[in-house]
Amino acid sequence: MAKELIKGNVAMAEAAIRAGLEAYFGYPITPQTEVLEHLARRMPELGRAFVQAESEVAAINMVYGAACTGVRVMTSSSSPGVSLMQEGLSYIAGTEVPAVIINVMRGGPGLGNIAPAQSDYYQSVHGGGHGDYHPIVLAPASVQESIDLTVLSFELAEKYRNLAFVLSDGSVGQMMEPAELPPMQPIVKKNYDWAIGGKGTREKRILTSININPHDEEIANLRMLQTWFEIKKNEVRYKEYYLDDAEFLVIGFGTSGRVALSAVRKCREKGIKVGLLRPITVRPFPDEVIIELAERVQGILVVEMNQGQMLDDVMIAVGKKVPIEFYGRPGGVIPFPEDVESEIERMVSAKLEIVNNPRVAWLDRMLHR
Amino acid sequence: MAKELIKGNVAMAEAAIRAGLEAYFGYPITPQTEVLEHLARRMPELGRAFVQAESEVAAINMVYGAACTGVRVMTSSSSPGVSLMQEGLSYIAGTEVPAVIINVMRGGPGLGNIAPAQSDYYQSVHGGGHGDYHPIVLAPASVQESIDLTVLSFELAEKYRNLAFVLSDGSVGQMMEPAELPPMQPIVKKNYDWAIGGKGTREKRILTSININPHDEEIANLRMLQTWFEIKKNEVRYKEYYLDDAEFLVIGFGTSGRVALSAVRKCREKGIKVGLLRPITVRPFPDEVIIELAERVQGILVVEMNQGQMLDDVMIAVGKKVPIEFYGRPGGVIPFPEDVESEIERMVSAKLEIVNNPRVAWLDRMLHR
Amino acid sequence: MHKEIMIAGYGGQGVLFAGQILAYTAMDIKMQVTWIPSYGPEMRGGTANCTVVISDQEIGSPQVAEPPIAILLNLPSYDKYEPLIKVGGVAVVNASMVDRGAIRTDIRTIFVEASRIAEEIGDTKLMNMVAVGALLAVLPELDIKEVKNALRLHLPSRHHALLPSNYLALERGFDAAVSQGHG
Amino acid sequence: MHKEIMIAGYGGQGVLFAGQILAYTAMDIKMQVTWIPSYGPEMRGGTANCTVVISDQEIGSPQVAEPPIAILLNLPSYDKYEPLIKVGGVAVVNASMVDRGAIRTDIRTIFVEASRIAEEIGDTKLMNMVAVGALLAVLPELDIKEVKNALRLHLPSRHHALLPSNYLALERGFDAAVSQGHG
Amino acid sequence: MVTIIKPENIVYSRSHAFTETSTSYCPGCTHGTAHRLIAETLEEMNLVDKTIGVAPVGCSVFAYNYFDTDFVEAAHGRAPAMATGIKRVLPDKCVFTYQGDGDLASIGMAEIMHAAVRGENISVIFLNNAIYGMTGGQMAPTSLPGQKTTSSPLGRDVELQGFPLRMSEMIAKMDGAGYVVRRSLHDPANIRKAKKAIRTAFETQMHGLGFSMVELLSTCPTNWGMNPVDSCKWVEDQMLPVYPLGDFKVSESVSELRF
Amino acid sequence: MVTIIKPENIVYSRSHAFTETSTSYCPGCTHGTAHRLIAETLEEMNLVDKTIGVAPVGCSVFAYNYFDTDFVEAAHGRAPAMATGIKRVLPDKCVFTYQGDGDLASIGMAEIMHAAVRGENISVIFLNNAIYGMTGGQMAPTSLPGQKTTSSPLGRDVELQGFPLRMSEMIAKMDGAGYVVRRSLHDPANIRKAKKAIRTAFETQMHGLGFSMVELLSTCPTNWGMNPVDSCKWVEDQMLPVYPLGDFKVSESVSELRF
Amino acid sequence: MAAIGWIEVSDVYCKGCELCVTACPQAVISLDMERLTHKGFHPAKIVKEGCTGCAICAVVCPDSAITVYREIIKAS
Amino acid sequence: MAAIGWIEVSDVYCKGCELCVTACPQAVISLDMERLTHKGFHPAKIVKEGCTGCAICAVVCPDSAITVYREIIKAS
Ligand SMILES: Cc1ncc(C[n+]2csc(CCOP(=O)(O)OP(=O)(O)O)c2C)c(N)n1
Ligand SMILES: Cc1ncc(C[n+]2csc(CCOP(=O)(O)OP(=O)(O)O)c2C)c(N)n1
Ligand code: SF4
Ligand code: SF4
Ligand code: SF4
Ligand code: SF4
Ligand code: SF4
Ligand code: SF4
Ligand SMILES: [Mg+2]
Ligand SMILES: [Mg+2]
Repeated sequence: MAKELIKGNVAMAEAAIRAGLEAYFGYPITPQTEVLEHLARRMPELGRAFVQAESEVAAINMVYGAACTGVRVMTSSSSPGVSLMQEGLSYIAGTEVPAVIINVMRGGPGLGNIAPAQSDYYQSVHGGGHGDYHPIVLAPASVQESIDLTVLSFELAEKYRNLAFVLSDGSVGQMMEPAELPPMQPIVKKNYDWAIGGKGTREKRILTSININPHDEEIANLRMLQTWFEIKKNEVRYKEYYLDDAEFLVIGFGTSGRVALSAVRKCREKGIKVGLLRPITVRPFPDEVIIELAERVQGILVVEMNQGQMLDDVMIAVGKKVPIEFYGRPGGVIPFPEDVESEIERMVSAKLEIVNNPRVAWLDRMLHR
Repeated sequence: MAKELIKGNVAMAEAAIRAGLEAYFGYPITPQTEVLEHLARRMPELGRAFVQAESEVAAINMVYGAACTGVRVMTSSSSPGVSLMQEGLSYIAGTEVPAVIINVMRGGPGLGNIAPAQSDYYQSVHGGGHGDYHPIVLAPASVQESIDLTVLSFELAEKYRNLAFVLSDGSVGQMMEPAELPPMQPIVKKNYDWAIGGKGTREKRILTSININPHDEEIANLRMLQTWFEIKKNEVRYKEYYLDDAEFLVIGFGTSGRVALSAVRKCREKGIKVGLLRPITVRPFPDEVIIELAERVQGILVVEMNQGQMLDDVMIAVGKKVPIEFYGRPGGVIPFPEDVESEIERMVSAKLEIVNNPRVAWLDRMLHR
Repeated sequence: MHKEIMIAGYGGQGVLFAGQILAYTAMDIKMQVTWIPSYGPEMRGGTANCTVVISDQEIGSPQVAEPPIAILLNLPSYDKYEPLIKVGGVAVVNASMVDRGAIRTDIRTIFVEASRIAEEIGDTKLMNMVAVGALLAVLPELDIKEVKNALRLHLPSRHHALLPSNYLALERGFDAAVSQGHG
Repeated sequence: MHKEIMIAGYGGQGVLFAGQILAYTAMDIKMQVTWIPSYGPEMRGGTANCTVVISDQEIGSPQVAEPPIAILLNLPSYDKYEPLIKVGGVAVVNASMVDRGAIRTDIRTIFVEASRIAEEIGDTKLMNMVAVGALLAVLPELDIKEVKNALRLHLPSRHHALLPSNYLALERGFDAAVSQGHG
Repeated sequence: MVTIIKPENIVYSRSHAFTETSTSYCPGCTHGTAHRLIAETLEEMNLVDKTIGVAPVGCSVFAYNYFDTDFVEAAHGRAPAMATGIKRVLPDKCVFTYQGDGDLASIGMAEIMHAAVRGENISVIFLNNAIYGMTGGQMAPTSLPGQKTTSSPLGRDVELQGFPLRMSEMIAKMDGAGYVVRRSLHDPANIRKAKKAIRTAFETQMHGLGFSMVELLSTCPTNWGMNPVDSCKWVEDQMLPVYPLGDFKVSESVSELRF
Repeated sequence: MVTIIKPENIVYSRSHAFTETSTSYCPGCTHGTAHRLIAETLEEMNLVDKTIGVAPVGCSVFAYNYFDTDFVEAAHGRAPAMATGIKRVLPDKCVFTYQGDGDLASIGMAEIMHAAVRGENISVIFLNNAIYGMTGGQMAPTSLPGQKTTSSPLGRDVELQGFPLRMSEMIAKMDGAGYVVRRSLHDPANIRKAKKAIRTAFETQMHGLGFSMVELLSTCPTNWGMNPVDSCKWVEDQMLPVYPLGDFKVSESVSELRF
Repeated sequence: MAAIGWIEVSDVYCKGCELCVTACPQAVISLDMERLTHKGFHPAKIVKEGCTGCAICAVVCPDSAITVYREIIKAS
Repeated sequence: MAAIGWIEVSDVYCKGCELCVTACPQAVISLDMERLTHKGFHPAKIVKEGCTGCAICAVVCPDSAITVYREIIKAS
């Protein structure tokens, strides 16, 4: 297929269709609405299910229902809408049925604004819903990745009977870039041995998230964690840039990783030996490669569009082995490459120390800009 | 006041009343319902506001409304219900109005069961709602603490215009213990300079979580983080047991911390030099004392009723300086002191290593019990 | 001192109150105490149980894996909990609702015709107090006088007319146990 | 090569499309390109802007703090963005809707009577293409032929009747800039 | 007598649409009666193999154990949304929700209203017992004025706690609703009528005639603090005046159904 | 002419219940008209000092900037819950919500219904413009059959996308509702009637007579793709038949109000 | 032509709620106070002659515990 | 007795929506195509004599942009 100039949101929607999306349930919210609008047109014309739900609460529970039948199903929203889905998400996770959720993040907390942000990292990655569960979370940094990761999210969700998030943001969602859509996949009727759909001639099936006996629930919990470790073993994905000889490491996902790349390039041009790690799967988190890199760099700069959320996962991975610096732009602000560039330069020239909380110095710098 | 034998849930409800609770909005859910039921009787007889809301979504938004007027207001729920509140919680945080939320945690994910659990730690402590925000989270381990921390939660919420959670569980909530209730505080009409209530002769006021301009939202975010660091400086609370000469450290909060205490005692009786740290404020997390303790112990055992959530905060604090072991009972199971005791003995006698993820070995042990 | 007592039976047999009265007694004599019920999603007359822990130091866990002491008021409870009792422990069993003997030989089992005795006193509802009385025979830490005291102090005054029969039930249970050589 | 172009004006002035046509052109000549609009909560005819980044390597940020190149189609946009343009940059300004001269002296400003020229061609909507044409005079990386090509390839075929006038608009804008000594 | 115990003489026996599991309902609770009517209807209509039930959160949370059909368990109040998700991808199957009054009329208000207004082609069996059974007897939106519950200990005060919600009447107002009726389970005659209504609801669905709902007045002996027989009487004396039985919406096409 | 420009000759001027901020609404959008009626009513009733407004999420999200009263900003759909929280602790104040049709009838369905059934003593101004304005023109539950929106690009198909929701008719069914009417903002006569209704709603509240709601048919020139004048015509021609104006509930005590 | 009937009550399902007892038009059902089911309920049973097999008991039984038999006796 | 009227349109609020133009029973209002407000709208203004001060324009103006004056002229 040839490349087209396509908007991130539309790209995810069309990619989902081509990956065999059979049902979509969603509710409008900026900056995600194009996903819903594209599917409002395309799904009915393909004879597939589309419902503009009455709310995000309803949407996620429609997803839950459809997911129980074993079809490829998805919803999309943006931050406040995803907060409303937390109960439903926990139910889906507890029932172990596959579903894809797109979150095109915006500035928060509260109503905040509609600008791009990354402050739902914790919510998505460590569970905004109750109970222990472990969603797969994929973070695209470009329109092409939005496409590829949407397709992948369906595959992973199904393979592991798990939630898969595409954790995008207003920038990637609203941006147009040349990108190539995958060919249309035929919809294959899968006969999952767990899906419901009328018992026909087989035994009846039940899908539920209840284990009224705590010991059964514990066993279910442990089984799900086992699956999670399997996912962690197989599915970690990330991108490396200029890491071979890097003395300093920048880590950023999605848009901030992308912005950081420009900065890293500029620094390389200036001869600074800095490299970039951009996690694609923010969950499973690429901690092993970070642990490895921490052995050989002198400092790590974590760049995020929030107050330091992935930062914690980096800190867990690294331990207090290498100084970790933080640069974050919360509330809907996108850092410009120049900003990150000067942060890198600061890191390279400063006498770095291993501190307990890199946010403290960062806040101080931000307040005294 | 004399001690009475009182149930954890009822104790929190009555303590809230005595602390000057002026409005309660909630929805029934086991194992929390006694809070609502107690207040259903008491609030109207005191001429205070009580509404059984149509849902947890409505309840938290009623709380939001009342909080904007500057009164002491509270809701209570259990895990699935708290998931439904995530959007509202993020709004309250973003508007910087004080509110108290009681979560009597139960087994999850999904509908799970109604047994005691601690698997909403991440949700409460690191934000299950969208956007960056930083609630205060207090974890009682006894009925007396349920009382004391409920009272404290109102004070802290108001002092910092923040969310304050009392993070209890089905065990503490359902348990009766002798405890002393505080005297009835008179309700004081506060004239906060931010509260709404009809402008009267002053300038109009607006309470909102919107900052449509990302740069304003960033400033608001940074200001809230600054407040948070203030909270962190002033309000860390924890309990220490047998730490003076401890060679091994157990860390557990709430019920699991309490159970661990029995185990630690038994081990002390056997001559094992083990001590316990029980965080009272799980947020702000007592990381400084842990960092300090990590300097002098040979191993740390984190005990939780989940798959390892606070564990991450311990790992961040410790930073791979000391081996960390994990013992968790997810899904509604309460560990018995004997279980923890044998975990301590295992830790003490094993050749401990610093590992990247203590959950791996733990899961292995659990699966091969 | 550290005593862990489980009480189990049908809902409606006064299981929870029996536990509470032990807890009140312990509280009044300035012991540490916890009481915790099983609470089920089915509030519908299934089995009920509660656990009381009495101790002279801070109580770690209100729940107990293997209770050393149990009051078992009906057959399903006896079937379910007999195997769990700690070796060397003691079970007080309502013989009126149990039609079998003890299986465990490594615990002491006190069979008391609690329901029958309660009926004799004139109120089958006092069965729980008969069983508690029997337990007191082997639980010297809680004096029967203190338990009566606790009843008087903590039973809502509108029920005070029932105090004498409650006292009697305690005594009859106590005597029944003693007469079997327990205590 | 790395060009960052901001286009701003009223909603309805074809701001977004002008940016897209530059993006299409870049894509067709196998450059890397991003286009991103400002999207507001108020979808109601306020100002609109978009940013196009064209580069020969992976583009880091689709957003630009200080655009080196800007097309500013009305006075509010000119007022707002003139101060932000990078030193040494260039601004194409729709002189028909701006009644003041340049303040900045450290950038090159090209005033084009884009609205008037579009009117002359017979369709005021072509104003955006006139401005784009003017920009092309100072953006040799994008050949006007390629832009025309892109129009032909990416304008939905139901609008193809409008191609000639679009071409003309581009040319007239280009010429206007050149005639002022730019390019 | 015993001579008549032979298969050919059976005039009534337990429905084959049930599993063998006995329910966890309290003695005399008419949740069981409602289940029986559903089971019999599914069996009669030959729908057991193609039905997917959606269980609520409430005393009937374990409904999935009792019916011999595929079943899912919804989040509290969200059964209509979950059913929508299922029905949209399996339009030929029979999809029904079974919901209590707290579930449907309180927390699930938005979902039931919107399923109805969308004309979602599902059937809803709505058990109105004027109380939250499962959580131990709190006030429901359907509790009667003055009714004492654990969260209205002095009796529901309509000024502070609102008025009983008549869901059937409201839902009937919606164009998407094909069949909306209220029946009661308190005596044999009413139980028979309830069964007829359940049949009509499922027929409505299987003929694609839109949203169908049968509201069933039901007892909660445990939380009402009455024996089962008195509970039935309470339905008759106290609930019927507030919740009149009747057909609130029978669309033309539904009224033409013959079965 | 200019000689008549003197204060004593003013027969109409901008309400003092407004701030000086000009609205962000599109030209000709009748959200502004509704605001004006509210402002004038608050001023006339002397309520400016004791009113708390609750703004929704929708085009009117910034309503708090326009009125010179205390204001809070609710989460999408939850304004009635937030208003409940405020009113319960400040029962003597005037608390009103201002909500769009997506806000009130879609995501906020449960909250509005329950505020009404509780007889919550608040006033709700409900702007029905048959579309999601703020997010750029998606279908609302109130969109008309066949109406083209960005999420019903071929026109609302009632079979798949449901039927228009008539909120006033439904809410009027509830015992807690004191005053529920529908008015329109498409011409001067109707605007005058709308104002009267808003006045009655606030009077209902201030007299403690229960829940009051005024549904206002409103335009969205931008997302309907029409100029303001045609939009008013569209309200008249297309919306009125689906949303008849009228008084759906005027409780006895409200009908006796004199002001 | 008369009908004679009989009912069988399943111990597995019967919860002794007495709804059938009250509903039986012939008043031939009572709870069996001699027996407890394994769940601990006194089950219903026919205690008198006169059952007509009308199945009203089964219609009210919430636990589907009753099987009803009926034989039409031709008037001789 | 006749009334003469006048309106003043605020540049700050008027958005040139033309609702007043259509609504004025005397048809005396038009948009001023010569002028743009600072927000870029052509504001409304009285363009003819005949305003009666009926205030209908103000009633329909969504932006509260119009102030209406009226003077009663006693029939001489
Ligand atoms: C989100 C959430 N909130 C609350 C609960 C607790 N809860 C379980 S069932 C129930 C109410 C049940 O009442 P109803 O729907 O009337 O069913 P019934 O038990 O009376 O049949 C509640 C509040 C829950 N499980 N989930
Ligand atoms: C939880 C949540 N979901 C979705 C949105 C996005 N959103 C903002 S306004 C709106 C709809 C507005 O429509 P309506 O209520 O009809 O108001 P109008 O703009 O038409 O006046 C939506 C869906 C949001 N802000 N929050
Ligand atoms: S609690 Fe009530 S509704 Fe629930 S099973 Fe028992 S009687 Fe039925
Ligand atoms: S988008 Fe529609 S509703 Fe919103 S302000 Fe513009 S015209 Fe009004
Ligand atoms: S079949 Fe009829 S007569 Fe026989 S026991 Fe049942 S109700 Fe009575
Ligand atoms: S109605 Fe059914 S459950 Fe109740 S007593 Fe009769 S047979 Fe038993
Ligand atoms: S006051 Fe009346 S006559 Fe005068 S301009 Fe306005 S509408 Fe026209
Ligand atoms: S109605 Fe108001 S805003 Fe519209 S043109 Fe007239 S004065 Fe201007
Ligand atoms: Mg109920
Ligand atoms: Mg609208």
